[in-house]
Amino acid sequence: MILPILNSEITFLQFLPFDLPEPLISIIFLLIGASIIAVVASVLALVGVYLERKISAHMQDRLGPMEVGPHGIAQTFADAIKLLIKEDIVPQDADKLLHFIAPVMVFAATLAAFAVLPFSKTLVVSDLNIGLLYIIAISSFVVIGAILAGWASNNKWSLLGGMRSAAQIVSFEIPASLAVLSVIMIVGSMNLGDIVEYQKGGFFNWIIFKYFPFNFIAFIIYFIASLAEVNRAPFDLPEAESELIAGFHTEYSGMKWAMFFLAEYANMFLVGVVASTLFLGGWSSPFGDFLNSGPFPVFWIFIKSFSLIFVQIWIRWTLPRVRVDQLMYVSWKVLTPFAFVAILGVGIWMVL
Amino acid sequence: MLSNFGSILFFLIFGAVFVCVNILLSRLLQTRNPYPVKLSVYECGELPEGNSWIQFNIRFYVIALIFLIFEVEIVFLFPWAVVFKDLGMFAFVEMLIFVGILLVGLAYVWAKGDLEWDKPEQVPSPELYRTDNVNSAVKITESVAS
Amino acid sequence: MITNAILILLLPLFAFVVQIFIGKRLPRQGDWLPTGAIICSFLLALPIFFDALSNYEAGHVVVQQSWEWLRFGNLEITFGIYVDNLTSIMLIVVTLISSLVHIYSIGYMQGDERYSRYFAYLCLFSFAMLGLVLVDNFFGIYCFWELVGLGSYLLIGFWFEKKSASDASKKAFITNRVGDVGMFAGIMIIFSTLGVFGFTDVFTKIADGGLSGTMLTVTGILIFFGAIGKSAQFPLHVWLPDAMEGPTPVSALIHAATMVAAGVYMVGRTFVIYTEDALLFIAIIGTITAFMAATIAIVQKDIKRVLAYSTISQLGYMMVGLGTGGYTAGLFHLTTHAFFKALLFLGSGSVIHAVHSQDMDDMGGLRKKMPITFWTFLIGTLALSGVPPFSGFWSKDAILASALEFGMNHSAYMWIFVAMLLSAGITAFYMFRLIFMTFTGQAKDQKKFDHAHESPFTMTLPLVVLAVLSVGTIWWGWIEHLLAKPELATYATVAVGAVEHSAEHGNAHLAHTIALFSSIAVAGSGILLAAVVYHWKKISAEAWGSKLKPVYNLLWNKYYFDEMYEATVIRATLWKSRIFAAFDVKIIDGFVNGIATVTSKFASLQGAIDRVGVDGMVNGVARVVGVFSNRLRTIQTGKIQTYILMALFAVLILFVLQQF
Amino acid sequence: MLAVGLNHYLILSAILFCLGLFSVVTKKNAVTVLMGVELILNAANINFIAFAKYVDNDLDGQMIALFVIVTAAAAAAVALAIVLNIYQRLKSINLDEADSLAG
Amino acid sequence: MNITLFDTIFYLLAFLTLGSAAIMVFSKNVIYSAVGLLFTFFGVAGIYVLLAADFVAVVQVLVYVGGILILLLFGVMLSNKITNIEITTETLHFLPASLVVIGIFVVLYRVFITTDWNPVGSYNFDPTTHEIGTLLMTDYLIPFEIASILLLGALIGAAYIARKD
Repeated sequence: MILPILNSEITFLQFLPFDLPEPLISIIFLLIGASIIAVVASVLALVGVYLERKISAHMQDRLGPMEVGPHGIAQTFADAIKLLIKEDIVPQDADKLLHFIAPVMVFAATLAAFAVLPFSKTLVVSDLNIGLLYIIAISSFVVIGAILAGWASNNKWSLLGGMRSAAQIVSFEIPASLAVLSVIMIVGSMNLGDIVEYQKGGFFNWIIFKYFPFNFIAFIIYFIASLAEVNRAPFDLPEAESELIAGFHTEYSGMKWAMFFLAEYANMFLVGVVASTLFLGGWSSPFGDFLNSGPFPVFWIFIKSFSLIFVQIWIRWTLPRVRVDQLMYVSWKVLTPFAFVAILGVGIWMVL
Repeated sequence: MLSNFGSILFFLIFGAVFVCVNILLSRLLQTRNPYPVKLSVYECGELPEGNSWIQFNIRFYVIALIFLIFEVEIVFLFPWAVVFKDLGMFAFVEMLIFVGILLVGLAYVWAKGDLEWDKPEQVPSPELYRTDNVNSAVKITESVAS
Repeated sequence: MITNAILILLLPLFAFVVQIFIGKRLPRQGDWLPTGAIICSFLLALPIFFDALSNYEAGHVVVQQSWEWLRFGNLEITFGIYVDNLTSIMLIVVTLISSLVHIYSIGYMQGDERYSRYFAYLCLFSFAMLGLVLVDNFFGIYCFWELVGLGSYLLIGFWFEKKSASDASKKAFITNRVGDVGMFAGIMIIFSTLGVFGFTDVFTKIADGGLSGTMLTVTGILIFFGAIGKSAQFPLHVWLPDAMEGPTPVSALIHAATMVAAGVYMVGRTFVIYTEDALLFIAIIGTITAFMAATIAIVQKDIKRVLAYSTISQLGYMMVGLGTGGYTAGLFHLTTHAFFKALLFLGSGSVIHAVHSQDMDDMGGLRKKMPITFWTFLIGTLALSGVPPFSGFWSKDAILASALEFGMNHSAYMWIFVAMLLSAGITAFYMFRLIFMTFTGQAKDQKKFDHAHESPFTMTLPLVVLAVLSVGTIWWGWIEHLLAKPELATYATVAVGAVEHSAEHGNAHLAHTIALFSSIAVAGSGILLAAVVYHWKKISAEAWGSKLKPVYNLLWNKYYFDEMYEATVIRATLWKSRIFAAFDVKIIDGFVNGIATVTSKFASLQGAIDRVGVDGMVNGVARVVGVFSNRLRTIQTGKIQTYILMALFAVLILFVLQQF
Repeated sequence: MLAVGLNHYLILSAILFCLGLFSVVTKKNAVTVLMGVELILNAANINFIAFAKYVDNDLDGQMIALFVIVTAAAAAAVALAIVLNIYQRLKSINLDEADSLAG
Repeated sequence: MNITLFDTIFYLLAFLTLGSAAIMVFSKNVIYSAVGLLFTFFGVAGIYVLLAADFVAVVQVLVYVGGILILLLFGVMLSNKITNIEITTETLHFLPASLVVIGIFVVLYRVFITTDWNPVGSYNFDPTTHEIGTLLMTDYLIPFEIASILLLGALIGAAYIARKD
């Protein structure tokens, strides 16, 4: 299943002078597709940053970035360019190689996750049969990246931050996976396309409303867990300025730091999309088949994910930071049990 | 099915390449005059004292351990979930047993207190902070000191 | 009836058991218990006797009851009670005399330190005697035979602190045992051939021909050996005179009435198994014993010894009676002799009790001092020497008649009758010699004479009772019928050829009359001779004694039997034991010591080898192992990796080997 | 290069196996030894799945591989717990020093 | 995708796995070996994909990379006095070990080459999750339950051992 957009380009290559060997063609297609997705991801990340700063400002009754472009739209692009130029300091006797590899892994993993997300019926890079599981698997690369970053910068605070963020992501991955499980039980397949297909019939057909209380709980658990996975909002302990300076990417500056920052927001967006596909019916329109054809699916997926992002940002600037032991308490002693309850509930409901 | 994985592999490589390109690009463009202080390890501005030797408490390992065990549990749960619709009660009961046993493990770990993180010292309760009179402040400092 | 028989048997046993254990603590040291028991046995014996008396046809059995006693696989030894005419008579004899002796010994044994034990032994002896009489099989009779021997041993050696008493009891026991061996052999032959012990079974089997000819004769003689030992017949009579060491009532009971009679009873009981030759043998032995004992009695100084030898000769008489076919005569004499001999012994007992010495030289003129003892003693002597109205005459006369009849039938054996007649005369002579030396004439020892006094009532009562029983007339009439001669034929279930002896029946009457008159004559001359020599002192005993010096010495030394035995049997055994001892010392010890030295030498050698060789080797091995193990230890570095590497190396080698 | 057949995978797993073995045998650091063990297990898994695909052509091999992964996870967990314990006691996880059982 | 691409990818992945495995084995620094191990796991996952075992590949990534490697990294962090970044790990009797290992490799090689596996050689790539699910619930039920007990044991054991006191 290759990107539909790509299909349109085939004609473009027809009239190329020489006949490329077959594999090269597919590679080229992939190259184009990947570059598009990469650009989309980074743009979304920048938009995410922009949104974050604007919304948080408005919440705090201030304007937020206004100078650069109309309402500061170009602000994040300006930041990006600034970071390009900024000096990239590597602390002395830090492990140069690992210092370089860490951001690569983090961003690559996040980007790889985008490949599976279905933006519309056909608009998906690779419609994996085990898409959902793949997303969870890939997110573990981020953990490794965090630890290595913490380690490479030879700074005990950053190492501690890296370890702590790893522990946090790790301990929240369990509730997230369990929450996702109930969805798979209902749909019977891990393919995101199928999941969306299952929720096609309008607002009430969304999984969040099926088997009423349990799936809603599952959605809540998944949303909270994903917040923690992204190290955001109440759980952004590792970057907490008051405690561990900037967490594992204190010693980073310049482009590498940008990569981390970008990865974080891309991850935020990733989580939004996944949550919406799983629970809110992905690209299917809330009004049944009404506005479902043509470009609308993409529109719907963005609407839903941006609304989730808005909630994330909203939570970030309202809730106080959580202490570490409370963090662990939430993940193990609240979310995991409730996730099991959800699975059990759904299971019994389906079996009866 | 192969092509999907192919694209994923490609994405990973592409992601890495994208990052490398950016970093190299920035390396070309950035100004660079490293001097020792700048390169020293950032300690909120203070001079970094002592080496970065920190003795971790075992808490991290236990969390990772529990995560691993539950991760593996989830790995088993996934195929079950996929197949759940077709199998019906029998599979459900089996899974109950499987999850039940592991919940016992969770209960054990929970009971043994491996899940708690080390709580920071208990700060003296807020009313002690009423500084309406001087002696109470003195009292507070003594209680804190003790 | 059966309960009476059992009670008769068990009462003395019960008394013995109680007496032996708690006799001392009973009032009057428990003398009343055994006496009472034996008197009860006597009373119980009376009904059996009257029953036998009322229907005395031959072979009438009053009680026949047997229980299974021992069982060895298929061999079953039964123990039972068999009471017929003969046993009923014997019961009366034994129980009566035993109770009289018990009463007598209450007086006689007064003050003895082992008073209660004496009664216990008496009771044990009576139990054994009753058992011997009542039992119905050979095995039983042999057991009681031994028990009686034990009883006599205990009683003879009662004053065991006296060396002579203990020697006498040992002598008695050993000589009895010698006889018993013969008897045992006889019983074993019977058992081995016939396989049964019971009398009636044995007799029926023999009658059916199970055992016959010379074998039967030999068995008969062997069993008679037991009787020789027990009844002190010719070769084995030496123990009886020495047995006088025991207290006089004991001698009375054992050596007058019961035990010695046991031999005769046994021959009577098993009379049917004796063949002609066996009976002849018995008769010969009987005559020799009778004549020899009588002659020895003449020269005896000790009053009890005289009576002892007279008992031996009278027993010889009984054996001759049985041997010559006079079954009724022999047994009749047994019963009468039991009574008057017991009387004589008890009489001599009271004399000794009074005079405190057994030597007749110290006595004399006791007639006035002890009238009752004298008169009863006189009656006993008259009965013994065969004066007509007394019981002794009838029984002795019957034996002489049967001996004469036998002599007539087998003219070669006439000398038996002559010898018996002669010994009857001698008996009369020495009995009256005794009377005159003790009771009549002057007191030889004045001091003892003054001291002499009549015995107390408990001692004189039995004397009177016995005296009454010694009067012959009460026996007349019914005794022959009771002691009818049993015929083997009666037992034969299979008719065996007519018994050949009926022919001689003719001259029985003739023999009877001759015997009658000759015995009276002989008795009278004996008494007359004794009176002449001892009463009127016309002929001086010492003169004749010196004139016939060699004969006197021979008699005085009891035909030197003791010395002969001493010389032959005892010295031979001593000599043999010395040889064996020497042999043992020199050869065996030598051999053993030799082996000891050899082994010690060999051991030292072996020790050396062991030290050098074995220890050497063992230490060597230990050292080698030590060396190797040290080298091996280095491999054990403790590092896990080295172990894994070694393991892998092994796996590699395995792979490689597996490939090629 | 000839088309990718079963042997290629077997050789690949053999190489991996030997590398893992080498690391287990030579490495002094306990954690590296554990890594070596993981490598060996992966090599085994490759074989399982290769045979499942090429020889049996059914999923049993994959099931076993799945269970091997699970067991490896459990084993690694416990092994590492032990290593940490050694560290707490001997203040170092250099296997050379942990030779108290030397002969 | 044609076959040749398939082979190229195989060789690519093989090179990736073996290279990173070599890094892991021969590197002095433990962290470097950990990263090497990471890429090895990733390479092996790729190979599983080539062997049409997609679920197992993702599980491999999920469990090994997401679980065991993190555990190992934590282990390394917790057990090393990170005095200096460079945590050297000398090797022990290098030579004999290499000889034995090479010997074993040669033997394995011979076995693999000589024996005739009569491979079926089919290239169907259809998704396996559903089938694995059913298999898990039917044929492999017992191992499934035993696995849960194993995990319980491991959890309790490791937790107990690792506990501080």
